[in-house]
Amino acid sequence: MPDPLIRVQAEPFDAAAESRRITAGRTDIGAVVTFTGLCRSEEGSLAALELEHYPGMAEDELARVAREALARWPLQGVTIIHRHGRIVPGEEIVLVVTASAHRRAAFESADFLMDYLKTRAPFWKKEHPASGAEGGWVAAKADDDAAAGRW
Amino acid sequence: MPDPLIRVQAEPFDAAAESRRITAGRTDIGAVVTFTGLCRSEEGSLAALELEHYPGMAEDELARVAREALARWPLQGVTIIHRHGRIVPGEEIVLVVTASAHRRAAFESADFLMDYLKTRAPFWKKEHPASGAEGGWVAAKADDDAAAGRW
Amino acid sequence: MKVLYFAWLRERIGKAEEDIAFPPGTETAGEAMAHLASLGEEYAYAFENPAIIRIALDRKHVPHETPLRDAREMAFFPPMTGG
Amino acid sequence: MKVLYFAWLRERIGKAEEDIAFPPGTETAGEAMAHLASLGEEYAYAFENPAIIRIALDRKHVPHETPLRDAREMAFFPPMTGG
Repeated sequence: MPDPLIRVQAEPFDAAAESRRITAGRTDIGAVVTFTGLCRSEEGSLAALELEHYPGMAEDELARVAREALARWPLQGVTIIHRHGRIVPGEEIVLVVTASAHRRAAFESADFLMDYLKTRAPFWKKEHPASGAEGGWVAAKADDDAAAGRW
Repeated sequence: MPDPLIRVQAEPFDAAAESRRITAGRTDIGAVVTFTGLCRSEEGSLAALELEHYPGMAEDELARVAREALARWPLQGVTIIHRHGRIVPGEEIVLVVTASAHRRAAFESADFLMDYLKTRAPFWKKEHPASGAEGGWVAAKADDDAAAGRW
Repeated sequence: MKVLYFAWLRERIGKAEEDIAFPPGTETAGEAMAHLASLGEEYAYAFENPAIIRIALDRKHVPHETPLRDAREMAFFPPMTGG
Repeated sequence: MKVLYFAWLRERIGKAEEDIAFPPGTETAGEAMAHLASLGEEYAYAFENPAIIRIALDRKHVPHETPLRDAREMAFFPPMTGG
């Protein structure tokens, strides 16, 4: 079973480089799925997101969900990168990459990882409105819990 | 509804560039899923795949499945690139990119596109064994039809 | 009509395309296939299992019982294995 | 014990972390939260709806009824909104 690659960082990431890091020099991978989550402007109403996290626990929980995916699907690679700090609309927030011999395992595990990290990884989003008004914390969505419950 | 980008080509593609082409300058996209299908060596037994296609119809069918995805999910972009000709293990065969405000639409539509193009797009794979023996045509899999039947 | 063959159909027949004048009374794609199967040993071999052959008329998938009408291009091929 | 607060809990309490000596008899994470809620107005406000607060002991999610035992770090936070 491969070790997952987990990173929690303020800097942007390079999805293509992460995908290449998994596939480089290998000929046993048939399917790579990447999921990139981006910050939306909500029709111009949002100036930025501030992503707070629990250092240490954030990495631990991402590693935990990655190991769970590795136990459930035959995967040749898993990468999760989650940014923290200030992120403006159009920028990337989170990256999940899964690689497998077969497409079903790659799709399902990437989908699972996004659902699970949404409900388990200790990150919190605060919205800074474009209006300059005081920002508010994003409320957790019941349908994120429902999505995680599918697995 | 955006126009899908469809390409059938012998040349390799750049998944990252295709993803950027969809997201560049936009702040209304929250989720991008890329699926890359790669040629496996089958534990060293395969020297190369030869991908035959039906020029004209291949492009038409990929456009048709892309338009079907656009009709079924709220997507801000769909790209499908399928290579033909000789492809060696480790090389990429097919790329699907979907972009949406929300992750569920991006995941489901990419999964749908791969299932559908496998059973509808006129491409045929011939295996050239590493042994130098005469190659054989890959048989269609019943579970690909079953996968497409999910939608 | 312009007729195309792909993959092992092309290999068995030994050509990728040809022009065929189907006999009067050839109404459907399946009947056209049955005529082709009668053109010689290589055709009989290519079409030995007609049920698995896929047919496209003017670059659209069609069931075997589809009328030819004024189609200009017909293609025969095995189940697809792209992706 | 080292106690951490995140997101709006941190903002309401006005600090990110502190050391707390819980009174004897504080057995569970939920009881520790009830003690914190008694420490002043800002704490009462932060913990006004205890049912929605998530708790981690030594960086692992735990139910409120989990015994503290020899945990060294406890964190309180709202439902997560990452991803």
